[in-house]
Amino acid sequence: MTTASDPYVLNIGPQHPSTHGVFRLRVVMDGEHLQDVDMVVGYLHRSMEKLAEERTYAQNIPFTDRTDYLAAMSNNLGYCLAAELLAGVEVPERASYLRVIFAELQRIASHSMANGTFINDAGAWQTPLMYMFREREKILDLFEMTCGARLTTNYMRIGGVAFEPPPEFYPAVDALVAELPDRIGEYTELLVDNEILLARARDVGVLSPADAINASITGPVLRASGVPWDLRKAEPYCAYDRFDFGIPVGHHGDCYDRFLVRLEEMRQSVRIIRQALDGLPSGAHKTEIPLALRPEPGEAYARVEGPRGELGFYVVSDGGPAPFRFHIRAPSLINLSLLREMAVGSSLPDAIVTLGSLDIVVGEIDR
Amino acid sequence: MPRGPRQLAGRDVAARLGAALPAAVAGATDERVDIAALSIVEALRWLRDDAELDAAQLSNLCAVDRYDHFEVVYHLQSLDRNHQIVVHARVEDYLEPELPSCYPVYRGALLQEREVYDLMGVRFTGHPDLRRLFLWDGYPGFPLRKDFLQIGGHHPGLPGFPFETAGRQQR
Amino acid sequence: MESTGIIIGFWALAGLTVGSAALVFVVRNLLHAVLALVLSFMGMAGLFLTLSADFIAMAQVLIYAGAISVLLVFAVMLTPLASRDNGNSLFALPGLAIGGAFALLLMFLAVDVDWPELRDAALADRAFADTIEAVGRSLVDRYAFAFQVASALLLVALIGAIALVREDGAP
Amino acid sequence: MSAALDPIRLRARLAPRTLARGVIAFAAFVALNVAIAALVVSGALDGEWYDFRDLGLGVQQLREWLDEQTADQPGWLTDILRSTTWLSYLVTALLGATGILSFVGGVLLVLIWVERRLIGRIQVRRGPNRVGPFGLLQPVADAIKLIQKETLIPVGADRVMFFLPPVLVFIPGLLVWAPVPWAPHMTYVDTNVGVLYLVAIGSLATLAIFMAGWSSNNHYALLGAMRTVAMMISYEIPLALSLLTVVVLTGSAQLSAIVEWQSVHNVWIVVLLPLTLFTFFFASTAELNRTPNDIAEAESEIVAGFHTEYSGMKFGLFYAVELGNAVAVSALTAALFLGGWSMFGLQEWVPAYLLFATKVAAVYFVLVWLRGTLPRFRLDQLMAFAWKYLIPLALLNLGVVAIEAALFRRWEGEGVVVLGGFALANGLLTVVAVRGWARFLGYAPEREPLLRPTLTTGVGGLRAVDRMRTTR
Repeated sequence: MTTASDPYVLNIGPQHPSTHGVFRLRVVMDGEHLQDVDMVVGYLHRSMEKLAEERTYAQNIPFTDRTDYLAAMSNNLGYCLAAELLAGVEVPERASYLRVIFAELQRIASHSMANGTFINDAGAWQTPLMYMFREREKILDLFEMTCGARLTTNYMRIGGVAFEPPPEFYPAVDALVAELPDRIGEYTELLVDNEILLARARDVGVLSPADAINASITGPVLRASGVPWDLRKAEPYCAYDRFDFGIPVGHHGDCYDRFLVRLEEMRQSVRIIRQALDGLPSGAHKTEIPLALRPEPGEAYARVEGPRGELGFYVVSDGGPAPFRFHIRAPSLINLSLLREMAVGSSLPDAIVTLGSLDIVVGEIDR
Repeated sequence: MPRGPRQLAGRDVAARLGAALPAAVAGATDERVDIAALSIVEALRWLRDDAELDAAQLSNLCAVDRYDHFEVVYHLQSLDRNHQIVVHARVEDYLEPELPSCYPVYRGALLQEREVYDLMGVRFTGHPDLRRLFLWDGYPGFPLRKDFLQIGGHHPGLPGFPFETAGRQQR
Repeated sequence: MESTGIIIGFWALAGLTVGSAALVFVVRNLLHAVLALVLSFMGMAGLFLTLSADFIAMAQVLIYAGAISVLLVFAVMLTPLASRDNGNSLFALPGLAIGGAFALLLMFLAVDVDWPELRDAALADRAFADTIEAVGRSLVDRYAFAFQVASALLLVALIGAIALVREDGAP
Repeated sequence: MSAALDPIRLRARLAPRTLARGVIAFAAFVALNVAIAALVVSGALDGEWYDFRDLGLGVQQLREWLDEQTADQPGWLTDILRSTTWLSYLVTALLGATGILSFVGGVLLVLIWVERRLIGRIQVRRGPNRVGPFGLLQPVADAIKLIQKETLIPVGADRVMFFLPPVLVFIPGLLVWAPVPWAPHMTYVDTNVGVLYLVAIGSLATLAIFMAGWSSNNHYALLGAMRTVAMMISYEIPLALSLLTVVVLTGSAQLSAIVEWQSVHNVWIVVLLPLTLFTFFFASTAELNRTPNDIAEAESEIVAGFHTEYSGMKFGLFYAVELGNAVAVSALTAALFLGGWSMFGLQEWVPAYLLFATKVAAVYFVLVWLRGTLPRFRLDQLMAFAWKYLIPLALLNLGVVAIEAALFRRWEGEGVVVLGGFALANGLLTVVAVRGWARFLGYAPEREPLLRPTLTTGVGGLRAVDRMRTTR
């Protein structure tokens, strides 16, 4: 005699506490176990790639803020690098350093959010999230101080950065950099050896290095699988080749490793910021470029190591003032390639934890 | 022609690829390799498995509408050798664009090919799950095509910038 | 059965018990029937309370209303087509006959037993003063054998149930 | 510089006027306490109805007075009821019921605030502080909001079954307070099957929760309901076993008698039976649906579990019952394990119910603390924990304590020595059993060390992975 129950369809989302946005998982379940997973996205689709074809290169910078709204600085940076590569614009030294500082601050803010929500998905009642929001809030204050916006910063410019940070920025960032290692130590104490977290996240959502590489997975998820790949080292843009920092590499490729890798990356980012602040050269913060950039016909693909992985911008020019084609390689979307393989066969809580550990941002998935 | 910092010269890659698969190479420039549409899967598989080129990861896949044909652009990268290869495949048929899917070679193409199909309308044959990704089934047209919502004779794209001739914008 | 309050309580509880028991086979929805059964159990627990049998009343609530009913609910939920009504059973008539016969037997016993004598004997033993101790003592003393046999039976039933539902090869 | 050390603020805080006010308030407090102490020492209070240390005395004397009044005047009502003491029964029953209802109602309102403030503090934020002084009226505002809200009934919901559960859940939430001993004479129903009564009442909510989940016609709600039922069935066993252990030791299932036993022997049961407290507390947090065991309403997984579809005051009732049950468990823990109202003689001086309430608050704080700190278990882990870990431990504990209880009955005269020996033995047993049984079940953290991410500076693909594997 067997006891079998009929599979049923469960819609996780579009509004659900753990989908981090308007994202829907259509799940076929047998009891608590997942038999099939299908993701339904597009609720936030704004067709930015099309809109960008109607705007000049400089006018497209604010769009990039709104793709990955948790890492606007990195998106600005990636797009500006692509436009600079296409148009052959030189960037002053000081601007490169400032870009590094802000991109790394953004990485800390984004990883705080990712780790906090991941623990939330694992069931903690908001506490780690609130802790990490505390630091993120300070970073956003720094952004506000510098460019007036907290989330959609629109700070980088083709040829540099928009503004010189105000004088009060430097003591504030010094204080933040001084206290961040302690704060990260706090999270480590609270969470890293937590038995419940270990029970929930270890050996859940395992991704082998070969699979991860083949499925175009990048960023902390790839590194957690054991692949030492970081564009800041592999293809040092801005001034990353001048700083001393390490790439954290996980060993099991499970959700727990992804969490640890992000935590360690926050520490490394602090190191980078400190070095960049110490070596910040003087000079102009921006190259003057023509208002309407008309690059030669051609194409350029520039990429940065965003908080979620390889953030690439593919820009094609036909010689006009607007890009002929503008494509964003969205790590959030591509990291979901193997979600089905990771989730099917596991139970609902495991799938939720796996999804949380991939750190998706729906604005970037849908664009 | 600009090139990414670790990007291999297209001609070198084309030379090696042509030695192994002569039919595959359709042309090459300094920055990219053009590959015949029908042999794209074999070419990508060869590039992936070749020890020297070692294109282990499909970094980016997108398509460009060139008014009379489509170009599907593959950005491949080798993690061990730390270089990048740009591959173009030209899809001639503008009305019914079709290209073999590279999902058997790169599983990372799963969602990227779906995205290209959804927004650009290039049909990837052999893709295991080719459905629209962002838009719903039955959505009329493919938004990223240049002729999408084209109003009588108006070409999409920005003709010129308003203050361009007046010199720099005064703050 | 001395005070009027107790008498009122008895009739109210008896009405609840019998009424909800009747509801069990009148109601069409299987799950509603289970809940009516639970109500009947609760009424019975109340009846025990009017007899000053507090331990048995609590055991009734715990075991029948708390545990057995949940098992019933589980059984209903795990049965395919649980939402079907519970009418049209083949066993309706035989069930009614057996139930009626059982009720007649109980009525006969109730009329036939010499209640006052039993009550006086029990009162003489002070059995009602601390029922929990009396029940405990009789379980390990006078009815020890019956108790052990009952637990052995339950254990066998448990193992049998596990053996029945175990799928081959399941861990 | 932090605000606390800011000299300007410090000076402002210690302004002479503020200081003087503080000194006066402190002096008044001390004087009041001295006066109370004098009153207690003088013995003027002993046994009188105005003895604030035991409100039960007043009720008792009221009853006796009423009995005296009605004894000589049999009327028609007394004839019908065949009892002359009906009036005192009625009055005390009403008094007690009113007391419990107002207490539970008041405590719920305050505790919603307390819990949110505490969690706020744990989460480095302030918590509700806008409505009323310190935000104290926040729960009232919430309640008004909830009452105003429309209660939505999903299409396809079973209407009757959808309406009943919030009420049915609330009833056990109130009933559970009946046998709680507040002070020597302050117990509403001092039944001698108190512990059994608690287990029985505790099992009633299961069915109501199941009804809520089933009738909502929602997959999330049904999942939550099934999880609840599975978990409650599992955790009732260790819960009942640990309660039974206490009963075996004290020889009574009457809650007031258990507290009395602790008072007489001048010991808290937690010292004697730490393992029992462990199993009891874990099992009851599971029954309470609170983090780390809140799988029944796991927000990140199944939205809100069985009450996903409930809105307005129906949701409010579920929410209130959840808090109320947490307080009830705190009260039981305090009564059964922390000596209840007894405090090594302090209850002669301080009102016993205040001592009891302090202990309840302390246990409740631990519950809030747990909730604010820990992530959640998975369903299968939780079930495995109950069946493989807690139940064997509770059974072992029950066996050991049964032997100890028999020995204790024999050597009652030696009192302190015997109890001290038991405390030592049971403490040792707890450590050995908790760790040993975990080891036996395969818990071995040192065998598979946690590998922290390694830091590298080179990049690479699969070949680099192999290289790193071989060098590790």
